[in-house]
Amino acid sequence: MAAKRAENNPSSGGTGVTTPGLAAEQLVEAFRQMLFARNLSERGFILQRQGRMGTIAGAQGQEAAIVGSMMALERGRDWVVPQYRELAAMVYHGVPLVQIFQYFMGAPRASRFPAGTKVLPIQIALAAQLPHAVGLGWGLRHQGDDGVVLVYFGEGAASEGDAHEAMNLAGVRKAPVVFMLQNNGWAISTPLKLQTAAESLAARAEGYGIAGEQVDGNDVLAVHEATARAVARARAGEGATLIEAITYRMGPHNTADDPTRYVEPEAFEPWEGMDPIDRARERLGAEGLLEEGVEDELRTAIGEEIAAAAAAAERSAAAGPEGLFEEVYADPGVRLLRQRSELIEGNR
Amino acid sequence: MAAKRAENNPSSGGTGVTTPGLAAEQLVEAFRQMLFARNLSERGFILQRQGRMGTIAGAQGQEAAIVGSMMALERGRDWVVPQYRELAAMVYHGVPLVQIFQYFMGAPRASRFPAGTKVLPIQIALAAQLPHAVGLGWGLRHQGDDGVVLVYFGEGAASEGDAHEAMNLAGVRKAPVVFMLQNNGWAISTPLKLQTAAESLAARAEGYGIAGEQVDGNDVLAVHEATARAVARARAGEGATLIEAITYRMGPHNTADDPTRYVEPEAFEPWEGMDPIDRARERLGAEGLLEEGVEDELRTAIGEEIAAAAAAAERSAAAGPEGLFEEVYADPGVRLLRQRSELIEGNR
Amino acid sequence: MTEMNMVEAIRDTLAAEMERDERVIVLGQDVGRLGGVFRATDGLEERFGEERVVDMPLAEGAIAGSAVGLAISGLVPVAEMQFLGFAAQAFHQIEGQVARMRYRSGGGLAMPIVIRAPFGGNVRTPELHSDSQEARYVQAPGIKVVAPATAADAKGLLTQAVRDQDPVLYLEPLAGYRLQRDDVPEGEHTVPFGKLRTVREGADVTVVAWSAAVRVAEAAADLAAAEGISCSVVDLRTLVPLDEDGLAEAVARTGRAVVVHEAPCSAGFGAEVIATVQEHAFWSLKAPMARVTAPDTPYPIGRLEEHYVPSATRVLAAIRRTAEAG
Amino acid sequence: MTEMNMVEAIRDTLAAEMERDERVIVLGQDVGRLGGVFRATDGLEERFGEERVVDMPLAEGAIAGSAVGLAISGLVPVAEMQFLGFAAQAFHQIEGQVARMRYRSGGGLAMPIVIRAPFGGNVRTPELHSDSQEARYVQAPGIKVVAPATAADAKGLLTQAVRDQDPVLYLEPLAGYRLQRDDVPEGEHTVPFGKLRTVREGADVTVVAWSAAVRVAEAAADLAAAEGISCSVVDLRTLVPLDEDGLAEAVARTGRAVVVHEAPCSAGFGAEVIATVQEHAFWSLKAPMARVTAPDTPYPIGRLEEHYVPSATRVLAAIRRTAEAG
Ligand SMILES: Cc1ncc(C[n+]2csc(CCOP(=O)(O)OP(=O)(O)O)c2C)c(N)n1
Ligand SMILES: Cc1ncc(C[n+]2csc(CCOP(=O)(O)OP(=O)(O)O)c2C)c(N)n1
Ligand SMILES: [Mg+2]
Ligand SMILES: [Mg+2]
Repeated sequence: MAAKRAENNPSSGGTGVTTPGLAAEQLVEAFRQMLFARNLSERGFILQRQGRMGTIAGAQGQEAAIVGSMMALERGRDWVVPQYRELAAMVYHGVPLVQIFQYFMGAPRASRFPAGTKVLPIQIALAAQLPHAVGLGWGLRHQGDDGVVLVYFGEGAASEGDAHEAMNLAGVRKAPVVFMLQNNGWAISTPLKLQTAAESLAARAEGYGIAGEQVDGNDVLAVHEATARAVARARAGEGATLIEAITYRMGPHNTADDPTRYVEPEAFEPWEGMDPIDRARERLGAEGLLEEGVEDELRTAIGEEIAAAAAAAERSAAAGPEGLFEEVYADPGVRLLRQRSELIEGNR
Repeated sequence: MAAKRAENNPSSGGTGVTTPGLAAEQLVEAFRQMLFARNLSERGFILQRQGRMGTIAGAQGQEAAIVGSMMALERGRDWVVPQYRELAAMVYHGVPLVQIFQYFMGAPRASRFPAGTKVLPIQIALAAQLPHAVGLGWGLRHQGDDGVVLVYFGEGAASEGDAHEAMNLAGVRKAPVVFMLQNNGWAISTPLKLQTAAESLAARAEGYGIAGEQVDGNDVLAVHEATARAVARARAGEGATLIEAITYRMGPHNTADDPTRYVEPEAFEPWEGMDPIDRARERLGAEGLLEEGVEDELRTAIGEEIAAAAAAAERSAAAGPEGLFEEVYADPGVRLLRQRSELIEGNR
Repeated sequence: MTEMNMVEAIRDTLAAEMERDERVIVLGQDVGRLGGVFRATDGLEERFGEERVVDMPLAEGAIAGSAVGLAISGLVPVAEMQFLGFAAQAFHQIEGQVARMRYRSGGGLAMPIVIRAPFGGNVRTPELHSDSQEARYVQAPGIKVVAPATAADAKGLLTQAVRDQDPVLYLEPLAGYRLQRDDVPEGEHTVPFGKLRTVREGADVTVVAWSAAVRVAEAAADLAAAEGISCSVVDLRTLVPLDEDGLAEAVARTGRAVVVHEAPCSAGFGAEVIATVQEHAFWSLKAPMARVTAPDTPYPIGRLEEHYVPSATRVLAAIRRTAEAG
Repeated sequence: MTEMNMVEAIRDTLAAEMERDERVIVLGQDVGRLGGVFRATDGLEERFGEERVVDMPLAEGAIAGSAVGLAISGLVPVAEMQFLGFAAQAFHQIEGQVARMRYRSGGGLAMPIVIRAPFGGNVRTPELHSDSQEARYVQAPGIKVVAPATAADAKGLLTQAVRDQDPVLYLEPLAGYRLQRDDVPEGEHTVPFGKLRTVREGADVTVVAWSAAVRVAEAAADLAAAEGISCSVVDLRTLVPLDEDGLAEAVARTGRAVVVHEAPCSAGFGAEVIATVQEHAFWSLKAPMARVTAPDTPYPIGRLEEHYVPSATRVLAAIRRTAEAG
């Protein structure tokens, strides 16, 4: 299975896939979700700058890759395993928005999602979530559940041994997993050319006996279509797919990063005019799906929703030291309970 | 760079590459080396059965892959990084045979090779030697040394994260490394189909931006040729190559293994008549390079050399407890020295 | 009661738990057709099929890491690391993921995972196969660390481990696999975590050990008895959770202690035993507690291991010193 | 003397060592153009070029593993792990390869490798970034473990580490990176391994710490002094090699000890400190030695870290208890 090349990323100079994969109203919803993702990133940065939240990584520039893929899953049936930029996908698949903010505000239990939510918590060791996704998909199939697992990772994370071990295992076990590799050109300050000499990361699929394809990651329809194909394949028992979504990080790595230290301005040039939101808006306009004023309404509603969730998260209770001991073990044992009471008393 | 397919492994039913890569006398030497490798394995098994040596893994069936590749290096200029079946390559590149036996007899310092020997010790964690090989090649080039590093590993080890990380790094740094993947069909009892769903492991090269090729691993000339090409490429600064030598483990995994527990007899059938030594002999015969009686002479001489080395190794001194403390640190410090004297006294 | 060795006890327990609960699946290198390099899973694939007894690709990280996902899917994975030394390849998954997923998810995701791994010396393996590295897992909050010394405990603790809602690193002493046979209760048998086993009672010195070192401790206690020194021997059984009260009491009764383990001395679990005892029973101590351990050097090649692994003679010497001190 | 913070001291030392010895090369994630996420390598790439200051692919195993090969080729690699918590991904290479290659090769292959890694809490990082995991490296014979607490020691110990023939894990306290400025000797300055630093002398209780905990110990000692309890404070500086004589003497002088560290309690290096002291100075002990550590739980999210990381208040409470006991 050779990897397909995207025809429409800046380096190959194309102009976008035209096959429609989303019905008209879904397309509007995808646009709304992209606006939501953008606003969430922007709000996160503001709150962090105001000292109201911890470090956060934004999705600016990657909204099409995230939204196009997340919408190819069925909610309540399929699973999402995030890296850390895919907050919109987590929310779309059932994580309460307030918990997203609680997480970045450092509140305990923020990653305990409502029962039945098919989303794993953010975990921070790059690529370590990939074998989890494979085990999860394998386990679902073992139990006759036809859910599919969509796991996100970056081109940096793809260099980790875990990525290799996971994709190879997925091949052997024909696990129903979609590996969504967002190649945004950077791992913090490390550019793609120092990350790998490969011309295509999707090409790795062949070495694992799974399907692989490159897609224009800034075209929400193209991403949706590729993911939908991969989900169908996985659902049908045909195994995993590696999708390399070629995209670009339009902002800093995260709130702690200062890209002017390492990015030459030229690096951004080929990506000018590739903003996935602009591209989606154009498409909607061309197809007559976005009436005058609708975008403003969407933006206002999204802004309010996000502001309300952030405010609610800030109101959530302060955490006492007993929080340290919660859910470390189902059954903590005498020693930990003694440490708990000593620590709580020692702090009084 | 797409991987070339071998035309002549049993699964594709070919009959062997015919391009000569070794001059006539080198071909005889290759044959001798293969006999040596075979004898060394057989002797190892006997000594282990007699309780005179520890566990050892034989090279039976893989002599062409080992000898063909090791002879494509220049002695004293290039480096060998073994997995554990490549004892013949270690000896060819300067490790005294007696030290090989000392290693398996559990003698201390058996892996301290004479100064200038460009061979790394056997290390047991699968695939962990691969990043060493990359660092070594990179470091040589950094210092203007044009040596090439040949590193061996199995198709089982290839599933480890270290293999991925190493090959990707080799691509980025254009390290002068030849990754010699001996695909012998088994990792202890685990057959290839449970190891990976990939049809070609050489295909992984593309995902790292290095050259990749499959070769008939039981054809010493084909292996030599492929390796020589890869060495030339590396020497010229064109970077690394992954060679997948398709071969077959003709014996048990090691002296502790009982393959009748897991191998169906049919598994061996396609490999009957593929013994690399038989194939080399045929070729030598066809080219009139092996006179009557020469093989017997070679076998006798090899047998004597190996027996003498084994005997010498057995005569090497018994190890006292101070051996535990040797070369743990260049500068052990007070605590370790105290432990040393306590342990030695405690044992008196 | 049936007499069996530890490998047999482990195998039978795995079979019984797989029979009882179809969510239990076994995965690891060579655990299927071969039945494991030590035969601890012998016959399981034949009986439960290759969907429940799974030969894995050679990647320890993927074994531990996929176990996390299998557990989330609702299964109970029992993963084998072929040797504890190679669990280092999966260390990031074990300490960062297996051990923390419950905590990370605020209790939303339980991790009923068992990771079985043989370890320990005196069996003439190549490097890395015999390393005793239990302490590093004790420093990974969220996982329990269990180390049976007898076949009966192997059964009781493994049964508990499979049923436990928390991840368990279950350490099997290579040297005890076949050597030692003892009586194992038939039918259901669980041993609770966090309760040490008093192997014998004695008046003068308390010897503390776990896993293969328990036998060494017993042998040393025999030798000491012949010299008129009466030893208690306790087997900790589980390092996490630690029976700190039981431990402190056992040492307090004699006021003297010798801790024995195969791992190197520095920052080995013996240090924790000593620190815990002096925190809880300082005033009853009559002499410095001694450690008999490997030196701070890598596990050596074959000819040296007799010097490296604590022997009954070395333990006896420490018992003597400790009995006489003060 | 120049006043500088720890990041500056580290950066200057790296530059000086690279200047002195062209075999020294720096590698790690984002160490080049960016100068490291904490700027510890800032300016080095510009000065020494991208062949000597190398941005590596995102694979910790390959960073540690290639360092082994670089060392064999004749170079002196100084590798950065972006955070100690992510060195777990390279753990098999660090403990199984970096630490053992000299031993494995019978001294034929030296491993003059430095692995730098920031760690420690109170800086509100996401999970895994702040974990204190020094003890697990102490249990990996063959590597030295160094943990400076001041900018001057950061310089002196790093200089020593780069020149040392043995591999060194060099731990940098995140909290101390910028916070703390102190006088750093100009020019050549090395601090030998295995010699603790007496931060202050006192009569009643000896407080033992390393890395960021030293400042906490000092603050607690100030509070104790105000209550009339006089504390010694010692900074171990290097855990391997451990200055066991210096440590035993420092505790023997007061007969009372409190050990402070950020890692979880069980099997943390504090246990080793206590075990070592009671082995060497048992008869001078007047009270049980206390540990002030994190609990046996994962490093928590932001809002909880003030409860998790030992504070001067908690250390003071332990000092009081220890001073009063007996
Ligand atoms: C194992 C590990 N190593 C290092 C880090 C620190 N780190 C956080 S994000 C990042 C870069 C990730 O790049 P990539 O995978 O391409 O994702 P992106 O940020 O571009 O979305 C690094 C090095 C980490 N979190 N985990
Ligand atoms: C990291 C690691 N895991 C497990 C083992 C145990 N082990 C030794 S050899 C082997 C199989 C290796 O298979 P392969 O790489 O194909 O090499 P081959 O033996 O076929 O030459 C295994 C699992 C090991 N040595 N190292
Ligand atoms: Mg990226
Ligand atoms: Mg093999």
